[in-house]
Amino acid sequence: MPEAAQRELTFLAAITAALKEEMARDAAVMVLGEDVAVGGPFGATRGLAEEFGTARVVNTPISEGAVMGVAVGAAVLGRRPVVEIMFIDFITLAMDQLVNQAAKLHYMSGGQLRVPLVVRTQCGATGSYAAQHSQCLEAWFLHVPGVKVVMPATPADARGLLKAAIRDDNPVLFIEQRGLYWSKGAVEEGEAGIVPLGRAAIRRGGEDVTVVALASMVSEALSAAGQLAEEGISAEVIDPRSLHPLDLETIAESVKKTHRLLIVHEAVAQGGVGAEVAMQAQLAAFNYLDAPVRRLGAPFTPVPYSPVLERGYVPNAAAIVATVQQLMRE
Amino acid sequence: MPEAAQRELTFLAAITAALKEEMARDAAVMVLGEDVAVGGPFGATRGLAEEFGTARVVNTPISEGAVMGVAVGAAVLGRRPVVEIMFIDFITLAMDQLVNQAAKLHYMSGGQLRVPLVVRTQCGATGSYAAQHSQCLEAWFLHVPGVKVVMPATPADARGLLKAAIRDDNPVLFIEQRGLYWSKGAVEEGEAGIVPLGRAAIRRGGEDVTVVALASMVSEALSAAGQLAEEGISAEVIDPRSLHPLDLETIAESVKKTHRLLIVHEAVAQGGVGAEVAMQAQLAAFNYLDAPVRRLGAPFTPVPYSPVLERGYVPNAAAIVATVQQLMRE
Amino acid sequence: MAAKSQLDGGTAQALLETMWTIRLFEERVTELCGTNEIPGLTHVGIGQEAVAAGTCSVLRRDDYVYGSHRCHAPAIAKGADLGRLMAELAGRSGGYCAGKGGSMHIVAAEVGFLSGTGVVGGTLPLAVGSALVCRDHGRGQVVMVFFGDGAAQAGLFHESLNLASLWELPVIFVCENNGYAEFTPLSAHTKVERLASHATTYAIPCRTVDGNDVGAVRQAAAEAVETARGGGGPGFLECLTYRLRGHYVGDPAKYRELSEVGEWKKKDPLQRFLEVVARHALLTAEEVEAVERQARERVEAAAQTALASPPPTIDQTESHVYA
Amino acid sequence: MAAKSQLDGGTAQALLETMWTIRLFEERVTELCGTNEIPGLTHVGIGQEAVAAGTCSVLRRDDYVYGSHRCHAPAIAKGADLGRLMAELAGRSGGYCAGKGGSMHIVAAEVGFLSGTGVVGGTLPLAVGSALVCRDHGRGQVVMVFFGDGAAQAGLFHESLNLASLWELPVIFVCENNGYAEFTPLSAHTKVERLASHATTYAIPCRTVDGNDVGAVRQAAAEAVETARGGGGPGFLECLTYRLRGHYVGDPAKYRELSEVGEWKKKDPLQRFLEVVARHALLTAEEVEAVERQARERVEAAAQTALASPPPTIDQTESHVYA
Ligand SMILES: Cc1ncc(C[n+]2csc(CCOP(=O)(O)OP(=O)(O)O)c2C)c(N)n1
Ligand SMILES: Cc1ncc(C[n+]2csc(CCOP(=O)(O)OP(=O)(O)O)c2C)c(N)n1
Ligand SMILES: [Mg+2]
Ligand SMILES: [Mg+2]
Repeated sequence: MPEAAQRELTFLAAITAALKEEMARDAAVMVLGEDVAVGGPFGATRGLAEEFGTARVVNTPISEGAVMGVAVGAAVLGRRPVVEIMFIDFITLAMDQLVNQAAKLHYMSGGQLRVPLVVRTQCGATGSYAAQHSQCLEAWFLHVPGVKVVMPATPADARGLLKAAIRDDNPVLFIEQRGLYWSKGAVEEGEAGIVPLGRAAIRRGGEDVTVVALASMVSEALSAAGQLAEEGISAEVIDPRSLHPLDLETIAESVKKTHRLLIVHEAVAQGGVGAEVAMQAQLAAFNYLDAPVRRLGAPFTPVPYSPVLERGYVPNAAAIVATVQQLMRE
Repeated sequence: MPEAAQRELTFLAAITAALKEEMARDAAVMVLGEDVAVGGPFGATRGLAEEFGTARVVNTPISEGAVMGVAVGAAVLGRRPVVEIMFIDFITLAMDQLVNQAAKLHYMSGGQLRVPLVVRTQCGATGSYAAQHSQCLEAWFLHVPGVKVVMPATPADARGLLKAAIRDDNPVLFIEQRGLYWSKGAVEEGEAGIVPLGRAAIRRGGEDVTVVALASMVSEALSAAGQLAEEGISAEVIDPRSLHPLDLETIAESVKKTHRLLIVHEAVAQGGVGAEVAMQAQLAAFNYLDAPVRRLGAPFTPVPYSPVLERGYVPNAAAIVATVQQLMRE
Repeated sequence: MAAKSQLDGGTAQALLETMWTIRLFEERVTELCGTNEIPGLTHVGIGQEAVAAGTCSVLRRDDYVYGSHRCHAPAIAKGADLGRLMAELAGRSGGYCAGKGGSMHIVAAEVGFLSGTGVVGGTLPLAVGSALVCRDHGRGQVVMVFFGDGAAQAGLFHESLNLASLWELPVIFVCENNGYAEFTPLSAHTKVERLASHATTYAIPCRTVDGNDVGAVRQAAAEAVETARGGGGPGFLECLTYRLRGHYVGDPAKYRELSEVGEWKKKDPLQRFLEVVARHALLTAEEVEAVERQARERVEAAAQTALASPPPTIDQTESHVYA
Repeated sequence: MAAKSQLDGGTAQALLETMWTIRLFEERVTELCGTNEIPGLTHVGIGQEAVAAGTCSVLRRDDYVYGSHRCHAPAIAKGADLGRLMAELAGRSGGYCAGKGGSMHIVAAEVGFLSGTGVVGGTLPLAVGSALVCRDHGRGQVVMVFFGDGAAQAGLFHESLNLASLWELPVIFVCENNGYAEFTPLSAHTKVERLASHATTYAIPCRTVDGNDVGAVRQAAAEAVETARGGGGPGFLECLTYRLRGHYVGDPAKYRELSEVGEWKKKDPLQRFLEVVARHALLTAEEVEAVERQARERVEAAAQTALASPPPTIDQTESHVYA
């Protein structure tokens, strides 16, 4: 097999590439959202309208609820819509159509209808966008049967998972962390770069503690792992990539080896994905655990505006180091 | 102190009583929702319009989103609105106003505004109401800083917690499980019956295992505990009553005594409250645990319509017994 | 009533068949609710049959229909199999949705009935989305979506009208204005008396018609469908009608004056159409009787099919969550 | 332009003061964004000052105002303290919201500015709810809510109009129709050209006015406010205007023709009002100059106050989550 070609891309460019490739491959794929035909606020959809026309790259009014429903109504007739919700904070306006219609139609129809739908959205507290443009809400959707949830941490996964999501026959919530948009990484080209949903990536091997980190927390965890290594603590860093389906096996295997688990995400800790991963992991590996499962997330507050507060709000490598140190003492 | 008077009331009548009493006590309290002035579909607000007039008991159109916002706009000017969302499934249409506005205004305004708001809604899979009239979604709101979440299991708590919720200066989501509406119980009258948010109730003392059960699962847990007692397994049953704030202390104390924990709720297990309680409890009592924390919830599917499937879908005493037996073997 | 010339005998027979079928089906449903063979929250539209019958009579098989929570009538009018429909209501494995959907979630994909909804207004945007696909198919297909007067105060309604208008989609909004949302009259929900005026705001051609006059409904629908098929964009039909029964099966409906119900009973769409048929001699008395009898037989057969179908088995609970 | 008779010297001076203050404040904000003293997503409304200045000039101190994401102007026009406002934008502890809110979440409760919003359309229902309380207070208070043309396609907008109409509440909807939602023109969002026509559907008295003519805006607002104060129910004002800058500070706004921007520059509301003031000799040249100078001084003082205010301390993060 010839070696797959690689390019250095930003996360954003990887998203654009995935959209372009899938639109070229499958005429059923279409994009809908506010200003998507002019590239959107971050340029993720730049160039698509020029290439595929505005019948397939559809600007929408500010009507998140109905637009989500439009995508569902198109999906049941065979389209593969990729809807953009500009900030995940605004998905609050589309919850009915996503949760009550998209997620349930396959089931409620006894399998007659399918909803191959991707909801692309971005999240995260960065740049002082304040309380209504900064939330991380992925945890809600783990609780919604019928929806899959994906959260890539690298440009390669952004492309690979988005392509997989578009080809999936179910509603997939594809969450991009805004802080990662301009990060760069090698991206494999072609079909080889597709990343199937439900497979975690071990970002760094380790022996003493398992750190499961989501999206932008992966790089924080890696830098924490570097610091911890200097203290002689060997941390294994796992990026689950997809939250539902979740690759529990990889996490549990790691915990059985390290006997300690920390989950890190930017979302507020309470009610977050950390609790769910902890629940599943302690069930799978209880007898191997030498310490309670710990989690690290934002404090239980809305996202503050002031840069000083925002910086303190988002978990970082230092906090991970401190939590792991505590965990090692337990 | 004279003994508090008691009445035997249904859960529904207890709700009505709490609303009446608080409306009589405080002219700022008002009720809004679809058909509330004619009692609503289950009669929870019956008689209120006659007693307090339609300026305080306000029928609304089918506009859940705006009505939630109306309540917020009234609350910031000193009203204490109790909004009824007929089925929690429809709260999906009001998530923006609840999560982005109600929950955050106190914080975003640096404390200038307060939102003393109660959202009453009902939930649960019973009577084959099907996938869009049966969900249990309480877990979402544990993840929303600024909101409190209450889920009573008895008529006494329905009244006592609702009165406390109405007097609280924050948005409180008050979730009633439809299956409990016609259950009866003794209800204390007057101020003594108020139940402060954040205090769990131990419904049955036990030594071998702690069962934390929510809402309608409390009676299932009690009947399971009865059966388990015959096998010589002594189960302590805890009803947290309020999910945020959560009375972790009572739960942790119990686990330290019993060394085993099961959490039961009707909501689908994944991403549910069980995970959060498990997370907090294992952190607080890791060294006391003799077995992994277990949870029991509905399977990860939309709620099926057919009575046969619905019956199988909702966790019950038998499933609790089986899970505890398994837990005791671990 | 539309002039006789609009209706030939064949059309009259088809309309009568549909109306009788819906009426008898829903009466049978009501009985089966009474005996608990049909569980759940069931909304029948007895008294409103002319709306679904009239509108759907101008649709092609490859057109699509969405309903509201009160969706048996449009499903039947679009050609759904009565046995599978009844079996679904009874929560049986032979139901369209294998017993997982129920009364508010009927899907009969084989005949283009794409779904009802438990959320008021919930199918409006779906219809717009499906119409977008129909437009692109270029085969003249249209989408029709039914909703009540209560849905017209929901944000999704307005967003959906705007999108349909903006994108000029082949979707026909059919408002079954029965004057009530649950237990309160339209006047408690909005000051807008003619809901069709919302369509006017969006420059969507609209008509308010006597929804108990099946001929008038059919004619108005025919115009809207013709426009939509020809690429002329959406249409809006407000059908003034009345539900002769409660909001859901079991609702005693005490919130309405008996005199009001009495007035509307006189306007029963089925009786009115029978009179028209007789007056204009569109069908013979024997033909009319045969239509009713056959409808009754088909409904009864459907009930038998439904009750003979086994309930789903527990192992079915977890199938169809993901495709 | 409203007839001279409508405006006396005092009123002209007050309007000019407000407009200059808003303009200079937002220019200073733009500078401070450039030097990163103001972080985040900041929307200025340079070119739209006549809307907030004209409408709010007829409000009482005990009236209430809600803004959109572009909310500095109405906050200033309602009397917010410039220093606390600027400090909030700079994320300082002395800001109205102690640095927790930011540009889109201004609250100045002391003067009745109840909040902006980051969610387009998000404050519309809040305004309706506050108006319900005002109605019951019976003191003739009114609520005014500002929103853009883009918000008029949001479901919350329609639900809010219906509620205000149904309950006859003292709320005035002020649509700042600047022709764009982010990067796309109104025509890409709706076929409804006159957004005021939505109000007509709900029988809400409405006016479309030249939003760059502060006198016209003031006069139309005065009428709506008078009606609302007197118990006559809601009003709707569509103000046709234009933002001379990008959507947010930093947006190069390449999606608009330079010629279009040039045309609107000629209609700059501040310049136009200065001409009116001069033409009708409402103020002397010295008075006019003094207004500008004082506004400049106040804005500069506000900037200094803001920059002198310390940032919040980390221990503040967890306060004000619950009351
Ligand atoms: C979003 C939402 N809110 C409330 C309900 C509860 N509900 C069911 S039917 C109904 C009234 C609907 O009235 P209308 O749209 O006129 O339809 P009709 O029942 O008259 O056919 C209501 C409020 C619901 N199903 N969905
Ligand atoms: C619900 C929602 N959707 C999308 C956005 C992103 N957004 C911010 S401002 C804006 C355009 C708003 O246009 P308009 O209402 O005309 O106000 P203007 O910016 O012109 O003042 C959009 C789409 C948002 N903030 N909220
Ligand atoms: Mg109705
Ligand atoms: Mg605009």
